[in-house]
Amino acid sequence: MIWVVRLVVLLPALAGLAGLLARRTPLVARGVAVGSAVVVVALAVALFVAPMDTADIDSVGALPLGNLSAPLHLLSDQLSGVVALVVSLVVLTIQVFTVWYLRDDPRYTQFAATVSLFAAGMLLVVASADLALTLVGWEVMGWCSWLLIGHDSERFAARRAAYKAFLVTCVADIAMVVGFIALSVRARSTDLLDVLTVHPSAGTDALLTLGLVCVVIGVAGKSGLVPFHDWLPDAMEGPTPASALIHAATMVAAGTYVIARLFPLYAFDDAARTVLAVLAAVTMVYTALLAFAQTDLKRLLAYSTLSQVAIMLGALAAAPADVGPVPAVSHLVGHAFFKALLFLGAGWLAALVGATALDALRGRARDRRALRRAMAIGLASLAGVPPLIGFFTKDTAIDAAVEGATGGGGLRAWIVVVALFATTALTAAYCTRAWLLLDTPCPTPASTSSAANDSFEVEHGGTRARSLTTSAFDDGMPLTPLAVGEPGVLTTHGEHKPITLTASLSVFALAALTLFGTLLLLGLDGAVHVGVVSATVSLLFVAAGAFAAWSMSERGLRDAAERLPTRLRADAVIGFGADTAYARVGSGVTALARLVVVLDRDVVDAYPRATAVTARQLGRIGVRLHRAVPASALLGVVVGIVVVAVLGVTVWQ
Amino acid sequence: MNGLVIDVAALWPALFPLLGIVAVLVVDLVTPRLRQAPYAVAVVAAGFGAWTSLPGVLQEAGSSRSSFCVGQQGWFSSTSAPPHIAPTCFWQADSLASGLQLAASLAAVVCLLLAWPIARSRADAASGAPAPARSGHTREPVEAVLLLAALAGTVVLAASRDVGTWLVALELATLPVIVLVALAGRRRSIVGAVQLLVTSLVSFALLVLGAALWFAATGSPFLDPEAAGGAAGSPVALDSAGSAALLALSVVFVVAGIGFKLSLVPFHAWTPTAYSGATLSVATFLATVSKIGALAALLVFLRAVAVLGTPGFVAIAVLSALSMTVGNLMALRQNDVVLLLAWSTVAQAGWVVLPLVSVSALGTGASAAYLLTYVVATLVAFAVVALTVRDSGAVGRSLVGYEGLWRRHAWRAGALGLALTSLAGLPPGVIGLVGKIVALRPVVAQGWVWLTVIAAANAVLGVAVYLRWLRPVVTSVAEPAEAAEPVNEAAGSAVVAGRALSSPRVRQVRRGAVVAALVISAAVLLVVSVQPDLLLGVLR
Amino acid sequence: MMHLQYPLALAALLAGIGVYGVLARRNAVLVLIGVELILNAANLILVTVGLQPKAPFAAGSVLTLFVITIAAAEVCVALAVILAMFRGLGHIDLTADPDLADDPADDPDGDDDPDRDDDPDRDDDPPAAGSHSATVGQHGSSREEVSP
Amino acid sequence: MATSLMTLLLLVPLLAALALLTLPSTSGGERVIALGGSLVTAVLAVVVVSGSYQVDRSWVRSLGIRWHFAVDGLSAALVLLAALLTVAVIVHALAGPTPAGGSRSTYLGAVLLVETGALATFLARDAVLFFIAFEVVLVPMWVLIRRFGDDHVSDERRSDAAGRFILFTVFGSTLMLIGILLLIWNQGTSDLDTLARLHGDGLTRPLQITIAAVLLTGLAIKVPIWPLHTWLPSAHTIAPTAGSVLLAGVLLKMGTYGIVRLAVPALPEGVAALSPVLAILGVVGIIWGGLACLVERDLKRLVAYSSVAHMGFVVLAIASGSDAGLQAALFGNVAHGVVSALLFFVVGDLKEQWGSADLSVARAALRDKTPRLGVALVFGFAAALGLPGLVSFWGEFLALYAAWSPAPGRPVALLRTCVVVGAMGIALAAAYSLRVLRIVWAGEGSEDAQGEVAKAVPDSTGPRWGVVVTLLVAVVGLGVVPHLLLRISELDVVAVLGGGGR
Repeated sequence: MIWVVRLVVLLPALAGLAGLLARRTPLVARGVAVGSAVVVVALAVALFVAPMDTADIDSVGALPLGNLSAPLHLLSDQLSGVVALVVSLVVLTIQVFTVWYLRDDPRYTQFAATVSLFAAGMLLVVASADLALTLVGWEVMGWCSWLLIGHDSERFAARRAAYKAFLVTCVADIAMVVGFIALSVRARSTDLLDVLTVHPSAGTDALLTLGLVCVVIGVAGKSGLVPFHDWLPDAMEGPTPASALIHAATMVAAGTYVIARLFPLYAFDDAARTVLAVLAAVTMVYTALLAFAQTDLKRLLAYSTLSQVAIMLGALAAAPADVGPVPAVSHLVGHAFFKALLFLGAGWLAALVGATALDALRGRARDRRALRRAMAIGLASLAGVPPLIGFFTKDTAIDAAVEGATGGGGLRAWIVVVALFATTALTAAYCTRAWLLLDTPCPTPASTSSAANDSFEVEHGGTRARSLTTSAFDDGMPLTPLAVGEPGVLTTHGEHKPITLTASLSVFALAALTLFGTLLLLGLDGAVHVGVVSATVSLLFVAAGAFAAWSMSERGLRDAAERLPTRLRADAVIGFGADTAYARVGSGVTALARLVVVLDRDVVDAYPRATAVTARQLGRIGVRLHRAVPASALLGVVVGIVVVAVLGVTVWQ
Repeated sequence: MNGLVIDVAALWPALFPLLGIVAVLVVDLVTPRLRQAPYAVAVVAAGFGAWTSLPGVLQEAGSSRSSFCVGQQGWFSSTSAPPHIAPTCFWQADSLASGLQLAASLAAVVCLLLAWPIARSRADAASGAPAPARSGHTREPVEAVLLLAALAGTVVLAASRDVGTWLVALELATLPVIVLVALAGRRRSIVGAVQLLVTSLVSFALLVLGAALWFAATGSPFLDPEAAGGAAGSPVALDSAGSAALLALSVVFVVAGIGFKLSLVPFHAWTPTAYSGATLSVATFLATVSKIGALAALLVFLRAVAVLGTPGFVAIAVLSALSMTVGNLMALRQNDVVLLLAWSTVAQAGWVVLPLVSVSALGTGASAAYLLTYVVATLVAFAVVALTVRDSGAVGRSLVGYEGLWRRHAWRAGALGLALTSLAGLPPGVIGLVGKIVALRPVVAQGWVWLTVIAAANAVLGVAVYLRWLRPVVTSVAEPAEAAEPVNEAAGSAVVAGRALSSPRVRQVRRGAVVAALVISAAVLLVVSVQPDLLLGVLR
Repeated sequence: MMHLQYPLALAALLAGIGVYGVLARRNAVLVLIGVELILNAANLILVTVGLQPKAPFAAGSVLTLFVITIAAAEVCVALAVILAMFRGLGHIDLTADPDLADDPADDPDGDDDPDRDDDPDRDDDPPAAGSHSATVGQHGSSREEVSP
Repeated sequence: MATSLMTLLLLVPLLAALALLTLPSTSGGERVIALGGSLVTAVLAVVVVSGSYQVDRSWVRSLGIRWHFAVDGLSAALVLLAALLTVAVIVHALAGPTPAGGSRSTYLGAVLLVETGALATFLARDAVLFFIAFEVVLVPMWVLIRRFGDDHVSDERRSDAAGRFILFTVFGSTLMLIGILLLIWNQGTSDLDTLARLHGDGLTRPLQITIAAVLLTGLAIKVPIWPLHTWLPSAHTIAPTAGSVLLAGVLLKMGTYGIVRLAVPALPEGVAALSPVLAILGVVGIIWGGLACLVERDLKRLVAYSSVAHMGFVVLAIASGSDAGLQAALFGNVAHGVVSALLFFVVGDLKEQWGSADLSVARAALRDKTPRLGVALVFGFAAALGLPGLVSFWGEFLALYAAWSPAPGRPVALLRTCVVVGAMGIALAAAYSLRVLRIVWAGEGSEDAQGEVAKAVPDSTGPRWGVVVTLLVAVVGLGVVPHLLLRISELDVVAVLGGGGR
């Protein structure tokens, strides 16, 4: 069994390597990618069914580091079993879907290999019982996300989005690294158990708080909490399976898992949890609002991911110590299924239509029955409609938060609870809006004109951001460029290709999981715990939100978001200038870098150069002074003797 | 009977050059038309001198080969001399002195080989016309005699232990060289000789003043620790402090007086002029044997005062720092290799006296060791220059003449590279590096931090200097001309002139002796680079 | 002891004058005289100190003789070189910036060129003989204005 | 036999180099001699390392310098690195055109001489011998830069770069010599083991600080530590591929190795007192190098500046003074050696094809057209940004860890601040690495490239690709199993800090 845990991590990594080596033969690459994913699912099932409850599985052996113990152990328990299974399932469906989606892409093999590696990174985070290993998996995911988002490297927007994604998360990872170091220094060990068992001493433990807050910041980067949230919508420049992978079960959600693992420490540290609560609350509401205004289906889903991940983190921030991290992980699982479903569905739709802009997709789902149903299940689950998995997991999270709030969690928990309910309503609203748009076939002439108007505005906004970017880009420094993903960008993949059976099956599998996935969670203690009151209230909010969206859209005849003020909406589409703010930071750093280069050349290096010049000048002067005049030589002799005599007599002793 | 005990065996290193002088004169008298004969005799004499100094080198530390010993009980009783005179010798060659003698003799051999003339018949054939009857008769024997005389002076200097011998030997080592410089007969050499002359005269006068002060301070004509230790009983000084000051004054006068011979700044001005004016072999002699003589003289004096402990010699430190810096800075601007070597002599002189800031056995030994490394490397460099000049004429004296030497004459370039890296103190010239270590050791031990920092900076400057020469050596000839380093204005004309002077035809001049000189010196350099102990062991 | 001060003061004076002469005179011969003065100062010290009964071997007097001898040898060489200077450069002014430019045909390394072994006379033709005598004449009139 | 093996290890490359240097340029034997020499050396290095041989004879008796070479945990990895990188360099050089400026045999000879010096430095157990060995590499490296340097730039710049390299380093090593002499004078021995065993006994604190300051300043130039780094970018830019690889992969290591070997064990208090300065300078180097890379236009210069940043981590680790810190420093040292070697091989190949390494020229993307070089570049820069799972991660992570919990008596608050700032350096590394990849690999602006530059360059093939793959394997392998390296140095690090000697 121990080998199962190791293999779960090792196999995808090897598959990634093999995929790279098999670059020239796509068939082999496909086989390796899908095959390994299947095997990993099988292994994960084994772990799920029979978790070992151990955290002492050797991976590559302990690092010999003197007084720091770094055993690099892996673990296996119920929690890791569930998450590993979910991850592997999602990865499998994505691999299968990708075979179809990127069938004409010359870089398919690299893509599939990267997905495998990505999965390995996530599974390493899941199975890791060591902070160092967690960091490894964490960063590997970041790197793979760069590769995946930038897959279409011919396009400027893709290159930029990848750059932005990696940089933003990397900046947050500064805190992550510092946090992990702070935690392991406390325990003199990077081992998770050691770190957890060094309980805070009486009173406050500054080092612990610092470490935990730093980890929160690191998580905020990858999970896209405000203010790091803006990379994720841009990351939609990657192919849709990549988006599904990043959003559904891996990178974005990994933060939840990491904090869940460290939950025993967080439970004792109010300060760190308050930070988390505030960040999560702000993010879930704010991004849900932004999601409502989006004009692009993928960006809408991206913002919804931000919102949903914030729900998980909110649950972690608010849940009482005895409830633990399970509700958050539970929502992680639910979200993984329905979000993967939604992304693959969106990808399917986009492949058929050749666009992801909502305008272009309008009503396109209506005449494709299977796809329509899949999208309906996904959106409903996202909105939290029972009995889909989204309802259960979200309400488990809400219930945990409410319990925390009523159980002495104080302001921190109440903030989360309020935000959760608001988000519930907003989620329902944007889901309804999206569904209405996808499902309402014939826009009225009036709405067309308004849509045109609207899209003009958006274009306008986009152009504005663009021009800002190009000016920053002109100087050859690709740090600052930014362009908001243009609405209605045409994907370069799979135009009007008939979907293959396997690909559609993968979508259906996800739909099935969305429908019945709750059953999986029953095995995890406390994973499904729906409070009657909270469920009722949240259902009311769902209904209200859905109704509001429906009424705003004039019964689906027009886009609900058009009712927003045009200006506001244009700004919302471009994320209220978050990108510009990032760019400002970037250009600030670039300016600093230029300063450094100037200093390097004109200050630091000035001394050696000045020395050289001085030496040369002195030599020149000396050559000029030195003439073969005997008298001057005599003068030198006499002066020298006088000086030497004076020095000799006075300074002798 | 107690009396002046003379051990002739100890004197052979000095006697052989003197005998050589006589032999040269006799040979010249007998066969005036054999141009090479005087040199052959001189080489043999110097060689024997070297050979006979070997036993002195190999003796164990502490002992010395002495001659002209006096002071045995009873000898002075008949005279008015005070009875308390300690037994002493006028000639004491310990291993350090013998090492310097050996080095001087060997260096003289190399110099003689470099000066090796062309056979008369060949010369006539080459010139295509009979040489003027007047010329050629006198120069070779004169040169040989003068070189041997200077060598004899140097050898005696190293072993001398009293003021009289010391002064005479110093003059014997100096005056012939002045004549040798002038002997080249060109305007440049006369200028050099004049400058050398006046500098040496004034310096010598002041040095005599210093010697007189020594006598005044100690009341003893012997340059030995006992005399220095007895300075408190000086006839003129009123108190011990005044006596110490007088002694110090005498020491610095002597240091300054010998500074000219060592080319220390500010007594250095003659160096470039004389080097460039003299023939290459004489310049080599100036750079090597003369320096050994100067240092030997200095060490005789300093070892006498070493008994006073290890006082801080600020004066020497200043001279050393100045010499290094000025020498290197000036060498950095030279495009004429002889001038470059001249200024490098100045810089290296700074390194030579650097360890003397600590007047201890450590310091004197280090100084001598550094000098020897310098001498060996310089000999090789001069030999390469001589060979190159014979091959390619005047252009061999400028840096551009060495472009692509690596490709043309790999071995010669290798020897030059080894010499230059030794001078710069970089491997593969390990001996130069070891020399640097040796020279810095006493300074560090004395805690002269500012001086070590200046030395470090000068190590860098020195590397820059010698790399300027090494660079054309390793540069490929095929490189475009404009890529060559831009010539500075000061020396540009000289280079242009040098280029114009280089005759297109490669002159087939016999150069066996020069090659032999190069081989000998390079072999020594190589061997001591591999096992520096061979050189340092000389100075146990 | 007191009586030693006077000769030593005289020696200091002599040395000072000698140094002044060395620095102030432009004529090589006069510089030579300055040097002799310094040497004599040294001699004076030696003789004075040598009067002390402690000095062994009558060292003061002996060393003085040595120095005198050396000075004589020096003067010989010095005069020879000064003569060569006069023949070669046409003057014996030590403050003049010497003209180092040799005849272009002149090989800087004369020792290897069989053509021109040693012929100092053939070098740079000095100024006309008349000018020679003129300078000598001026020189002789004890003003150290030296031509050209 | 055991002792002669050690001498042989140094003699083989030396003799091969001499043979190459004296070989007439027309003969074709240089291939065999160079390859054979380097391979034999590599085998000997492996044997010597695995058998922990040593040789101890007197050499310069009058100075007390012993011919004392031995291998231990601190040096084993570096010895192997030097020997194996030389093989790689020679294989790489033989598989392609020789840089203009001279014959191939001279080129290879200089490479082998550098190897000799590096091996001797890593093996030397006598302080003075260490210094001498330290200097051996200078002239051959100077020849490599001066004579075989980039022939697209003016002779003036080549001369400047080569001169800078050698003059800076000579200044540093002379200072180091002064420090060594001070140490020897006060401790009475030049034997490094004895010095380590004395562990600063008998030296007063001010004296220790003085000696340590002199030694560290001297070594800092070689490392190079900010602000003494300005020789590095120009040297790297101009040097041919072999020069750059050896410079980054081997020569820079001599500086940090010197600190660990010479200063840390012999002058514990002095180094401890100076550790705040070291830490600050290291961190400034990290940030400085990272920022400079953000706007640098020359790819080779960029990699050079990134070296400054990476060595900053090593210095920070040394400043921590803990055993984990020394482990991190040694690991980071080797890691940087492997990664920068890989990068310089790739970048050197690119420069050879492109004619320049200017990033502001829009060129064809490597990604699809030149996949091998592309992949190597991606891995190289991924490692440069400290991606976990690749070799440099462990060095940097452990350095930060060690600096967060330094040895007792060091300024914790300062070092922790340094850790935070240093961690920002990781983000900077990510920024510049991705910047390069975005431009070169993904082809930023390649759609505008026209004419000659728009053509894809030929991909790496044959032995050159083999060299790159080997390094790739090392980068990944050591990243996954860092124990391989950490175990080697484990015991000795404790010994160095505890003054145990061995």
